[in-house]
Amino acid sequence: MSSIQIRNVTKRFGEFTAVRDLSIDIEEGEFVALLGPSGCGKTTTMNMIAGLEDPTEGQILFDGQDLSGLRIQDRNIGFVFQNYAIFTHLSVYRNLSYGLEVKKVPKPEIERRVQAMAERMSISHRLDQPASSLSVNEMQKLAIGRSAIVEPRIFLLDEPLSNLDAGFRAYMRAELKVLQHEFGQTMIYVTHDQIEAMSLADKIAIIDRGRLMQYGAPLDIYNDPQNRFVANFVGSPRMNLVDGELREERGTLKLMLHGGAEIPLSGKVRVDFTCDGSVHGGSFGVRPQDIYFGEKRGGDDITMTGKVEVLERVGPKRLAYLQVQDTLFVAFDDLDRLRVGDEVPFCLPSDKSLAFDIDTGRRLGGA
Amino acid sequence: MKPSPGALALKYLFILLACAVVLYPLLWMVTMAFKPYPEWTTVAGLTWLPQDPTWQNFEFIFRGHAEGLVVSLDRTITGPLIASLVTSICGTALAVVSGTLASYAVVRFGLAQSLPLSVLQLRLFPPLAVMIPVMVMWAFIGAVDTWWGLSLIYGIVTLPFAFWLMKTFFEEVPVEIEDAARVSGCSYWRVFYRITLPIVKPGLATCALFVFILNWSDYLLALMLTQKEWVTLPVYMATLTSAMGGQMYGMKAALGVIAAIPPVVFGLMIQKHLVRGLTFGALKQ
Amino acid sequence: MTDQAHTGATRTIRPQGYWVGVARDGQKMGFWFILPTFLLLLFIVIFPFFMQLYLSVTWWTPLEGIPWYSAWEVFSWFDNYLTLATDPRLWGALWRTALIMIVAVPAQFFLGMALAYLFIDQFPGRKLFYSILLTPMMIVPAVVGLMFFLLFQGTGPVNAHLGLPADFSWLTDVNRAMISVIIADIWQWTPLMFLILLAGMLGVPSDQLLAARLLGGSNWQNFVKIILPRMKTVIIIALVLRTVECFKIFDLIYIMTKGGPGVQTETISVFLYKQTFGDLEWSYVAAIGLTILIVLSVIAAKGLAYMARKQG
Amino acid sequence: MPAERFQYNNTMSEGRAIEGIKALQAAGNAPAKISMLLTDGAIGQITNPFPEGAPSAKEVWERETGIEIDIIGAPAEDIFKKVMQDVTTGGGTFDIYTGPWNSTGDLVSSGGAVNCSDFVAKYQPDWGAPERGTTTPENEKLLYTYAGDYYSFSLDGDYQTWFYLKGLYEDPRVQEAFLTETGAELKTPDTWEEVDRISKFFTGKDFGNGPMYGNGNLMSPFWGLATFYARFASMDFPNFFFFNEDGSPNLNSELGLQCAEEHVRSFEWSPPDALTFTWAEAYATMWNLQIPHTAIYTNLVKFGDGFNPDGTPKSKATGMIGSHLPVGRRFGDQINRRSVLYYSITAWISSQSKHPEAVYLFLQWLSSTRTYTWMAGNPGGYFDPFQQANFKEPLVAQSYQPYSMETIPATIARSVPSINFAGQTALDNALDEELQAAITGQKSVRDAMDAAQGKWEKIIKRQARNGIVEAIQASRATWPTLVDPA
Repeated sequence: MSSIQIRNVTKRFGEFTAVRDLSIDIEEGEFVALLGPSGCGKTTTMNMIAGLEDPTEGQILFDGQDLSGLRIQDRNIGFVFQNYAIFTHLSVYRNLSYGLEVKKVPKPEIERRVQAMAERMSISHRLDQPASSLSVNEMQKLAIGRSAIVEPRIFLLDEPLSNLDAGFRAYMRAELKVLQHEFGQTMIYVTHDQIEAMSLADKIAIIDRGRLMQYGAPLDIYNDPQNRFVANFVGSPRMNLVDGELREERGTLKLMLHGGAEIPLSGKVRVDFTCDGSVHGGSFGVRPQDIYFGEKRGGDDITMTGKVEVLERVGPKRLAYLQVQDTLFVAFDDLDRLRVGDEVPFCLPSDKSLAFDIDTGRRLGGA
Repeated sequence: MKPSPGALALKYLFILLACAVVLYPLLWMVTMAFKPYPEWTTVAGLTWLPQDPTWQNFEFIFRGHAEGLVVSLDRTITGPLIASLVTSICGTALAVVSGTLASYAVVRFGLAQSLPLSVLQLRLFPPLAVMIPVMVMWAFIGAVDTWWGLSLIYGIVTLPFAFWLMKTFFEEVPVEIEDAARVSGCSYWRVFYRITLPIVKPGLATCALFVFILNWSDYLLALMLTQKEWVTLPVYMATLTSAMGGQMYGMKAALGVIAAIPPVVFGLMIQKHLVRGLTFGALKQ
Repeated sequence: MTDQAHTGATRTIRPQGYWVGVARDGQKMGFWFILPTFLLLLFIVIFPFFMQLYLSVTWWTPLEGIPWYSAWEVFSWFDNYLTLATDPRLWGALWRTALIMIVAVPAQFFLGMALAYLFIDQFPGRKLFYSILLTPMMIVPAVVGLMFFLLFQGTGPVNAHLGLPADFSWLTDVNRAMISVIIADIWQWTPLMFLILLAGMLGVPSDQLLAARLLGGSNWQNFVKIILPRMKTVIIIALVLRTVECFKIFDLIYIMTKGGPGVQTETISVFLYKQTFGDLEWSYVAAIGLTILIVLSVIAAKGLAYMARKQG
Repeated sequence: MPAERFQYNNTMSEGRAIEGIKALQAAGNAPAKISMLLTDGAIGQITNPFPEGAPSAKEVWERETGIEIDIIGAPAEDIFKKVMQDVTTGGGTFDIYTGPWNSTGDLVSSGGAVNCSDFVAKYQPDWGAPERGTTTPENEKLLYTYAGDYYSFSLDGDYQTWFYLKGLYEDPRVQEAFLTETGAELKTPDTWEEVDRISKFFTGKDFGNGPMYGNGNLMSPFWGLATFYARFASMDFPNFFFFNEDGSPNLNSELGLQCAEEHVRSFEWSPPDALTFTWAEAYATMWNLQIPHTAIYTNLVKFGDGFNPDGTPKSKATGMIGSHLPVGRRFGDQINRRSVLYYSITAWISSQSKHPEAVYLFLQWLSSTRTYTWMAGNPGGYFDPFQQANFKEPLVAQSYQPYSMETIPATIARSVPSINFAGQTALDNALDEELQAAITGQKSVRDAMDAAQGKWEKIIKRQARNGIVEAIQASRATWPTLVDPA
């Protein structure tokens, strides 16, 4: 079990820069997700942690120690591949025992640990069978068990759930969380699925085009995204993000949206937008569940009127798509009383709305 | 995880050593082809590059005589060169055409499931174990020392390669494409001719080059089934001796260079597919 | 997802005979397609078999002065087969053929394996080195024979480079002639092993290798436990292929030494050639040829049955 | 025709041949082309113009008859394989085969050669003509007939003849060293014992041309048999036959073993590559002054002694070579000097030829004493002189050096035939393999000769029904009885 410090790491492949100046600190025993769209550099980051790739610049420290001189096989890192990389020519037992065998662990010890691990992963009944005969779900368990059995200092998982069918994925998600607690190991987990990340990780590192966008606890990231990318990427359904130009008219600051609509700004969000005088273009963000219909609940909340375009059922609730001029807002119809075509007023809560600089994507004001 | 510089250096050392071993005989032959008589042996000292480079050896084998040489040749390289080309090409055509057709029928129509192995067995036996009957047969049909007689045996002995190579290529053609064509009313022949063949065209070319190399490389069959008109290059090369000089190393080397070029060039062209051909497609790529 | 991701195969393997029984016109075309190959096979199998069977029980040679089909006049029962069983020259030739196989094939295998191992990953110059290393197998064997004939002359470059005197003979020395021939064979055919084994090695999924390394296996352990077992089929193919071809070896030896000195490098093919055209013992050669055909067929059948059982 | 001496008219063998061809042509019985399989080193003698300014033999023939001669070359060691290939496959590629004289028996019994007795009777070649043809009537029989009929056309005289480096032998330094070491005077050897003594002496010595090897005789497979047979024939007085009257071989008899021992031991003094030598490499050793003496084909001199047209010496040995009578063994006050006829290029008419008579006439023309003498002088190939007319011809003497003009006919008179009957190839190969095994040390001499004896007995047994015993007896009758005073 180790802590990991990623210090200003850059990785270039020829002309292409996969990771830029990335710094992340991972505490001992933490479960960290590397989250980002495909091609963002998260897998490269993980490969660098594992030692499969060397950083072009910067360092990766394990408990303050640089392992770059160490061969991969001496690093003691658990790694679960996306397609599990099960040794299909060996039996399940030999798959589990491989990491111990090569370290010359005594036979009885191996036997004991393999049995225990198989028990834990509930694949004991298949121990003697060829690994190639396993189902995908069992392979997943085997892959995790095979890495866990050698008690690695950290545990890396590359999109471990992406090949599973939906039902098993949900089960496995819960299982992973339990396992992480049981092993108590530092785990790093690469995914492009924010829900997985949000539900599993202690901390999430959001990466876009090789850059770290935000690093923090899931809720912090959800509530307090530090830039427009994160705000947009995290949360389901997505946050409403409308872009426009800031204009002061008769003492009222308005965000003039493309297509004619406008949002009069007031309260906290107005303060946010004005804290940097150089900003002219802004992006206004509000999560669908924060939008409400009916009476204004707070003095600074902003009232708008829109036409219900579409109603979409998502679980027990309905999502309403509200058309304001050319701009579309998405909100939860929590009272279940809207009808398509209705012209309805709705409110944007000022203190829960977020302001971003449209040019840099930076969050304005905020906490 | 770059390998350590030491390991890398060792790796290059090994590879360079292997390349040197590979190139050593080749280089000696190639330079020998350009050496005049006094440099043919190392008696006068070992020289890699010809001290006095000359085209004499090539001139001699192409013209039958050369400036400054008493000996002359009754037959120049021209005949054997043409013989090698004609018989290799015709043998290749025979093997590729029959192999292609048969492998298609096996792959698509499931006919003659034992054929693949029977064909393979053909390659198992030493040709010399069946040479006497073959010679008698060839004599009976008047095929000894004819272009078609040699082409026929070439076609037969390289048939296994053509058959298996084409089999692997056909197996890779998605059957859905052919199905689609079938559904739109094409006959089997049309599907084969218009759809499948164009798809496997690169494979066909590979196969043809590969079989050509094999035919071109033959020595034994030509040694036994030709006499004068259709003697091929390797046979001709081995017979180059003279009354006074004994072995004509320089000329032989020149011939060797000429005989070696086509297969090496073609071989490098189809490098990627060589492994399939040599393992009769048993190794999927 | 069964083994697919692990063999790296991305294409779907079509069932043999996909269109079986689809339509009669299809079957008919298939018949015509197979016919040429079938005829060629029959042509080269039927007559030779019976002719050899016939000749092998006579004493007929071309010196007889009667045509071969009248060979019954010198019917000899199984005399040729008896001779064959006790002919020291034949058994010597077989033994030497086996010796070449025993030495050359493993040497080619280990060298090829070592080279293939060096070529698993990318490095600058890989393509060039790869092409150079493949060259020997593409060269006409007769030309290879010539090259090594030139190299191993007393006054050739090998002696000059090794600092040996010009009278240190290779091709005419009892022991060194065989060594020279084997060296030539290794030179020519190691590339083939290299080619096949490398293809097999690259077929081992790289993530499994990585996984093995991450689990702490050393390069050697991973090679033995992960790479080698996965390459089993490829290795068998490579070894069988070379062994079969080695059994037939002729061109190289005939051009380098003509089987000499004495019979020191006389392999079964060279022996048969000399018997056929030198001693003109055709009926004897027929008996040997037929025996070889039968023995090889039995071995092949057994081998294939074994493989089939292994796979099934 | 180049010189008066080679001119012929209708009363001569060549003229009769040309007349015969004309008659055949008139009757529409002649081909447009005759194809000839020929040892590749001999081609030049037929195709190269000689002497200066004159046409080649081929040109003369083609001009006179209009029949083209198509020559296909093959290496001397392998040519008979090609012949048998053509015979057995019925290829019919060639009208004329050439090959070793020894193979006549094999070819005849395989039915590959045309019996020319009728043609000989009809066209009267001058092969045995007194003063011009073969040295003796027996010699004519030996060279041109088989089992009483004419099949072969001799185009060569491969009687192993002794040559030595006269310049070296006469060098006082060498003489003195020899005297000191052996206590005897250095002179050309008369017996094999002396040959071996001289060989032993020269091995490893350096007289200014690098270290020498004492034994220049051919020891290699195929070619080395000639050396063995020559030594073998002289083991007893006057001859030691390869076979007894009843056809049983003499190989592992006491004398046979002794001969084999001596033969194998002489390899100690041979150049190390000797086992790969053909005659050409063996010649080179003498031309480079590496060996003191050798019994070998006579064109050693033709290609290595004398001067090139541009005035340069043909080899280092130019002017240093001499020749002497064959060696033998001393029996009382007599010496049975023996040499052997081995290889000797011989032509046969292929039984598949469609125009045997026309082909016969070409061969008669080519092998008759005038044309042949003319060709023998031509330096372009290795057809060697053997007819009496040859030795009287200045152009031949110029090629083969005057000193050979005496010793070659004398050698012919003392030569035994090597093996020439059906089964010859198998017999020679069997002995050859065993000898090579002994030379290379894989077998003891006794084991080797026992094995060879066994193989020979078996072959004889199998060939008995083809009349091999009769052929052996006939061959014994042709051995010379001439012996010399010591």
